[in-house]
Amino acid sequence: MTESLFAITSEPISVEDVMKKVMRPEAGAVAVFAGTVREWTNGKRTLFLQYEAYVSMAEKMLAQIGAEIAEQWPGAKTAITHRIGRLEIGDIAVVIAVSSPHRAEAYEANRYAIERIKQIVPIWKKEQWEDGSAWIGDQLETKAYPSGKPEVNE
Amino acid sequence: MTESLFAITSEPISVEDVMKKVMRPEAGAVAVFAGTVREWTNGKRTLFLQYEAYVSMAEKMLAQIGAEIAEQWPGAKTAITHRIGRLEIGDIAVVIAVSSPHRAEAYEANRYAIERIKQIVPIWKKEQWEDGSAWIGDQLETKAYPSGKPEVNE
Amino acid sequence: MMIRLLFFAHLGEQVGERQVTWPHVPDTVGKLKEEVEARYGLPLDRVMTAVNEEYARDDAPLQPGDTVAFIPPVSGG
Amino acid sequence: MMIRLLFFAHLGEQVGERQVTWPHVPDTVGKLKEEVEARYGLPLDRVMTAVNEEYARDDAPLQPGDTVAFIPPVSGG
Repeated sequence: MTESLFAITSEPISVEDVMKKVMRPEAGAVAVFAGTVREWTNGKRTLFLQYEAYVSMAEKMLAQIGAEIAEQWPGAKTAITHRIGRLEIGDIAVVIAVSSPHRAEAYEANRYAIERIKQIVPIWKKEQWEDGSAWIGDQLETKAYPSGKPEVNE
Repeated sequence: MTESLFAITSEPISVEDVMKKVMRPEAGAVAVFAGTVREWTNGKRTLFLQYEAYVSMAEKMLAQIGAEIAEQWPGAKTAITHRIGRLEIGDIAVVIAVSSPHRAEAYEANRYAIERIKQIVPIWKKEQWEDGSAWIGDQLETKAYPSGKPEVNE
Repeated sequence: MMIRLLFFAHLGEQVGERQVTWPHVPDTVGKLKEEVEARYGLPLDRVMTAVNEEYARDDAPLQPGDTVAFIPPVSGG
Repeated sequence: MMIRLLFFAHLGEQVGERQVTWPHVPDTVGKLKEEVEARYGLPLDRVMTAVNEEYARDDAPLQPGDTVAFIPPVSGG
């Protein structure tokens, strides 16, 4: 597994490897989020997923999220790994680990990270259902962007 | 490692083992919290910690927290393991894993769990500092209970 | 006609034992606390009590064979 | 004097290629989007654009050698 704090990989993700990147003596709390492939969504059965990324830009955007967190929650350290390629039901698609001296920041920063991933990181998933497939993101089953597009830093 | 969802152990905790207890096809999100032994607190250096538990009651109280979560966030599944005995800096003292169909509940329920642990689960830590030791909980450096005592279900 | 007492954390150190057999059965948890405070010189005002692994209030009754645990403010996590 | 275009997700499937060399350099991202919409019959109104791996607005200028990525609403996580 890569040593980088922010990585896109086509291999299964080890949660403990991602956690270890942020654990340190000055941190008393580590919040981890794992997004997994869910079988049922709104009564529709998923068979498997295909994730695609603009890898080089996606890693830069993950690092940007880490920098935003360090600015907003000083003392917090972030590592994120996102998997791409074909994922089966139950597979882990993304792991976010945030360590901090106290727990409140770890939870808050972790949740910030997943929301930002869904706004700015160029990764797409294609659902394979029993009765067809579709790229998610411009389909009816996803949320619309409040402003019509993700927020761009200007 | 024990198969039980709610466990007190004197062995090192495997985060992935705790996570696996709650992962399932209908869950798309797993939030995990790991509490680790921090070296510095308010400028004071910890050398190591000693945790003691009323084991049988602590496991019951952890299970009660899991039941409270299932009631408050239907669809959420919880596993908690707390370690006791001597822990070194960086060691994991507690792991809480909550899976749920969507991420908001997983985060919220996980945070609820750690707050409840600190209210009702009979576990105590003794800090070993460079210049002495003390049981935490009735010391000045800890918060007082808002009501003078943990909330009792009546 | 006796009950079993458990002392945790600093209480165990102050009493010098973690388990004590109490030779009679006070009517309530509150009465027992007064007796224990007097016997060991321990202030128990910030200490919770559990009877048979359930938190109990001072007016909870006691039965022979009960296990009563004295639980200082907890600090797990 | 050319730029490189990248198409992701359903755009890549609709264009039939994920990378395209564009033979001239429009003044702005907005102009390029109009040309690409006309060439491939793709609506790009909900599509973000990145120039050299940074999100760019429609009024951002283009230079020879730039890589322009068309980024449909993302769905990672």
